[in-house]
Amino acid sequence: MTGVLAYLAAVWQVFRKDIQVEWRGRQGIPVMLVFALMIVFLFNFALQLSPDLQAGLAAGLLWVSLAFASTLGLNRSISLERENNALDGLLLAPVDRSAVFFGKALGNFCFTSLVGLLLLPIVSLFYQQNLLRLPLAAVLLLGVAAYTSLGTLLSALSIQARTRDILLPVLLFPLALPILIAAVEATRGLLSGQTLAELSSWVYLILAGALLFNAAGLLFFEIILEE
Amino acid sequence: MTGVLAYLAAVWQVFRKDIQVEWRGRQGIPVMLVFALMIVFLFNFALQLSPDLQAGLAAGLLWVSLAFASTLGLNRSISLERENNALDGLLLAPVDRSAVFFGKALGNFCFTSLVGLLLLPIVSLFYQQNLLRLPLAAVLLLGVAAYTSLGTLLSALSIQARTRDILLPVLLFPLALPILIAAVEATRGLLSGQTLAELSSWVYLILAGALLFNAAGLLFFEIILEE
Amino acid sequence: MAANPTPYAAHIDIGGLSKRFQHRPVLNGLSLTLNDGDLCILVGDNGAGKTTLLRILAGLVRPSQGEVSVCGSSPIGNPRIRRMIGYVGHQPMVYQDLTARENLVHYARLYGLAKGEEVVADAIAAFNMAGYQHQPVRTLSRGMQQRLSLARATLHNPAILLFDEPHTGLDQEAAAFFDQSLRRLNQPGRIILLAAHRPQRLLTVATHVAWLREGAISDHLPVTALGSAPLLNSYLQEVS
Amino acid sequence: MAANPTPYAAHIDIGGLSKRFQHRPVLNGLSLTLNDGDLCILVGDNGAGKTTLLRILAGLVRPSQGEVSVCGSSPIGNPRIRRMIGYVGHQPMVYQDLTARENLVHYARLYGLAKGEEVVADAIAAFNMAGYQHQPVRTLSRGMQQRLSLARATLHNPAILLFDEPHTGLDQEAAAFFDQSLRRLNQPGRIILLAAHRPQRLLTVATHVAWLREGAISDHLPVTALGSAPLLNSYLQEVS
Amino acid sequence: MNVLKKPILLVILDILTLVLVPAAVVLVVFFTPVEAVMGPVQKVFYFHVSAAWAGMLCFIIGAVTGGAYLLTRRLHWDWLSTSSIEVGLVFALIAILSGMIWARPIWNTWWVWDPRLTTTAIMTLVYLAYFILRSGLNTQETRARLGAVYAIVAVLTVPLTFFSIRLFRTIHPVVIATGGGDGPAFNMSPRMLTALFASLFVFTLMLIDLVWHRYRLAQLQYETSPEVN
Ligand code: HEM
Ligand SMILES: Nc1ncnc2c1ncn2[C@@H]1O[C@H](COP(=O)(O)OP(=O)(O)OP(=O)(O)O)[C@@H](O)[C@H]1O
Ligand SMILES: Nc1ncnc2c1ncn2[C@@H]1O[C@H](COP(=O)(O)OP(=O)(O)OP(=O)(O)O)[C@@H](O)[C@H]1O
Ligand SMILES: [Mg+2]
Ligand SMILES: [Mg+2]
Repeated sequence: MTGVLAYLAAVWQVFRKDIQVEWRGRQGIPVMLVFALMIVFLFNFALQLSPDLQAGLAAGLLWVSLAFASTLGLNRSISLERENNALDGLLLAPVDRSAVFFGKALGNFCFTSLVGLLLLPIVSLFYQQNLLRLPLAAVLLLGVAAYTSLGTLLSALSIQARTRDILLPVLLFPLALPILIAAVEATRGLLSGQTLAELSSWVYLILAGALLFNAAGLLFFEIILEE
Repeated sequence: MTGVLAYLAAVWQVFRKDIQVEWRGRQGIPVMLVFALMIVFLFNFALQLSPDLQAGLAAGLLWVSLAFASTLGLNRSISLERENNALDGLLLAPVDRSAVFFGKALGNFCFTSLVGLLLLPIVSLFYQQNLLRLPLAAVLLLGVAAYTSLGTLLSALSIQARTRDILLPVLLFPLALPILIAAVEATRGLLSGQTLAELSSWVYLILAGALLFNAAGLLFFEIILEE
Repeated sequence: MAANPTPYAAHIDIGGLSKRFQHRPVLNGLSLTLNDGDLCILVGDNGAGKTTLLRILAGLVRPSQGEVSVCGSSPIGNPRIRRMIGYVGHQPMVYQDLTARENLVHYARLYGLAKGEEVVADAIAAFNMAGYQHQPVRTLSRGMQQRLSLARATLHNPAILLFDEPHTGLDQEAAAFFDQSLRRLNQPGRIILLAAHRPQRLLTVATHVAWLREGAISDHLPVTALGSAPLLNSYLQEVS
Repeated sequence: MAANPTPYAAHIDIGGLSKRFQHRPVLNGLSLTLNDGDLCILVGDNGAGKTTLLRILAGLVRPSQGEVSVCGSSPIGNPRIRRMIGYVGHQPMVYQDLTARENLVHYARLYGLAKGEEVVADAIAAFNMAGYQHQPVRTLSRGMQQRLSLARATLHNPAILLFDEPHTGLDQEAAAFFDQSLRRLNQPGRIILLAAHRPQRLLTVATHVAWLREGAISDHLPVTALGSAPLLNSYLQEVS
Repeated sequence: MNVLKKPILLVILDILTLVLVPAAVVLVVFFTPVEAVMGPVQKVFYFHVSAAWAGMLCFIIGAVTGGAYLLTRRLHWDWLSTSSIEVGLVFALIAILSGMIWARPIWNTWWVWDPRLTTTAIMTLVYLAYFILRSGLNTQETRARLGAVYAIVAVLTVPLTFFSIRLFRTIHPVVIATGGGDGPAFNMSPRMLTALFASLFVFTLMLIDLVWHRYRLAQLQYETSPEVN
């Protein structure tokens, strides 16, 4: 019992420290948000998406921009640990390394989902769709949970490579693609009036991803981080 | 005269060192290429672009994926200088700092345009368009030159910020958008059978960008890099 | 930094330890035993493998071969053992954007220290960091960061202390204070292993000296017995 | 490292130099003149501003106020002056992925050294780096990186040498070699300014000592005159 | 301290602005004709155009004063530069919001992906990024120096936004054009023109007033709070 409490305390402490750093700089979230907005605009322009098509696109653009923005957040979250070898400090601490994983993943989840929730009204406005619905927010949170836990795992892999600054997206995108597709499909379905129940297969897919990736973090984070 | 030669020698030496690092790791260019391809696929999936539409999209996707991939390269190019404070070493050297700018920009130009040229046949294949044409390659090189020189300039800004790892795209994308749009338009025009002469206004826009951004580098790099 | 940090005796036992990077062996069949109460100075040329050895003992690097036991268990993947280790490396291992104090509080919480705030306040006072405790680490000078790193590593009063060139960047006053702390820290229930290049100043504090040469410990003897090892003695005295 | 590196005399003149970070003054009306042939040791507590002063002299940091002249010009934005400066900082300033030798060759080319390859080969031999000259810097130990940094800074035989705690991480042999080099480097036509925390070993080599205190140079005198400055003398001797 | 004292010129400007802004509202509401096709919504026009104008002017001032900082290295110029960019950002947002309010009844949507609208939005993002950049930098001097460089490069988006209606095909009308755009424009009566120029003038006054206040705030911030960063 005290073991579980100590474990949760460790998760909480890792998470809390990330919040503290973010609060100190107040940079990560604005950067992510602006980046997401930028992608929405960039694509519209560069791909000259035709107006009639745009309704169906809202879901796709929401997730693509969120995925990119989230990658920035993931990168920052791990590069924070790299400077001054702060990660070694975490590794020295008498806490399970999987607790470090969950702490980092929790932080990433919070930042990305905050950005996602802020995106909803904005995308609603620009694409004449009402994305401000509860089931949609639920799908968003679930999708972000799956994406960021995978991302946290892979970011720990990527910083050990020589190209650490740029490797993460290359590792993350292809592996996250099923999750992203499922999330886009579920969102699109919700927008076209289907209920969550009708879209349950997509939702289960995302849920399975979230569980799997967190399990992978639990199992492999220790192995990934030893030198 | 010897002044000019020494200047060019410095540009060449900065450039050569970047090539050397890239050659040693053989990592940057593959990562960029894979990332660009990934974006092409990701968008196809996530945005469910309809097949009949795809023809017109080839130009947009080419440039969007190239822009993202290039950002990775730009980030790596500058983070190389940051580790171990290698940048200070460059700043101490008895060379004009604008020579450092041109050296770095040249390196970035080469890497990104290599990736761009490699993308041409691949995108051709996937979108049933022949992108392997000389004028198109010319537009590609010109667009990349403008984009990477702006990127080099901004990357030197971004590393001085606390969020250095993630700031570059937020600074770069909106400012580069005009160039990207012009490049997309020119490419699209070429694909739909227009000649370069007919598209001259776009080409001039890109050219103006390339000149302006290089001039900005010449003028401001010294100022940007002093502490 | 109270007395007797662990209920049982501190102990380090290394047998046949090898570490290769690529194929190049850095440590090659190294054996070393440190007993409760030892304050052992680790000397050796640049690139001898001191940092590698300390990182292996801290559980940060997995050995290629051989046995490493810290208080009876391997330090790899063992939070209970990690709890007993304090390690000061070449890097300060702190967060640039947090202040000195916030970093210490973070570590205190991570180690689950009961009176975290108090311990941190003590450490700040001890290492004379009060003047800049609220500055972000980013803005601290090298010596200030080194003090912070020392404070961090000793915060949880560990039984095993691993110091990698701890005097780096410290000014006279801080270095003297650190030497005194060493004297205070060196008690039953604790082992201190300290890598240093100019250990002369420490010879009055230390109990043992170990010489890392060609991947193994070529000499390991009490400071009092230094006279009987002319080679090591001359190595230590080379320049003073 | 041949004789007389510059046709004219080396000279450093600092007048009323201030440097503030935010509002906090670090240097505050500092004045210091160094003349041709000086080897001046800069001492001061952690956070006194030694690194800041050296970086300003190297042209890496712009002062908030005051005059800094190195051989007659400001070091900021002046490649001709930069050519005459060699600076060793807390970081090695080399590329991780290149080997030690490649880094040196890169610098030799950047400085447009005529016999680059030769100079590099000499430096590698001098700093005893032959054994690992083909290893990427990433894999070098701290002391090895410091040697590389020293080699890099002296490669172009500069008239002004700025060393920030150059002994950091060097083993006995390398430190002794560096002290000898200092003796050799200290000639007419050159100024050496060296920040150190434990300068005792250097007092036989140095010509001057400067004490940085509260943002200004409180004492600046020849080593031979140290006897007449009891405060500085006791600061230097505090612990030995 | 001396900075606390409000300059007399600023007081006059305050009063002028306070009087003239309501006057402009009154002028627009009561003295301009109701446009035939669009009805009363069209009255947004005067403020829409004025806000867009004021925003762009601010960005240009920001670039020019940024350049002045780089030349002189006096922090005053930087305060002026950030102040005008901050005020410009507010005006740009007003232009977008008022445009959206106008668009809703006449284009039947809040937003269309039209080049003028998109470039305006992107210009806004460019200047949002300016503040993100600044907030990530650690000292006054770096903020000033890099902010100035960025402001100068960023000002390129201003002419681009301005001329976007000429570069691209768009449904957003061209007014100041000599050749005229293809968009659905309306004919301006002399009274409309007068009101437009009046509100342009008032917005310009307001801009100067706001920038001045923001400048004083920056100055006070510098003098009073030695922000430990
Ligand atoms: C820098 C940015 C902008 C400038 C300089 C600008 C300028 C103008 C001008 C001069 C007109 C009057 C045209 C005429 O009467 O012929 C106008 C009309 C209009 N603008 Fe803007 N505008 C800007 C941005 C926007 C934005 C961002 C929006 C929407 C969100 C917008 C929505 C409109 C609408 C709906 C009209 C009326 C169109 C009509 O008469 O059919 N504008 N704008
Ligand atoms: N990641 C690595 N990859 C390859 N070789 C490495 C790596 N890390 C260390 N080495 C090599 O291991 C050897 C020992 O390094 P280590 O850092 O342990 O030396 P050290 O005794 O601490 O030296 P110093 O006194 O200079 O700090 C060196 O030859 C170094 O090149
Ligand atoms: N970027 C910065 N921002 C704010 N303060 C800084 C910055 N860099 C240095 N300082 C402050 O300037 C002071 C002097 O720092 P400096 O590194 O010059 O000291 P030092 O004499 O080299 O100390 P040490 O002996 O520890 O290396 C310190 O108080 C430090 O906190
Ligand atoms: Mg070491
Ligand atoms: Mg220092």
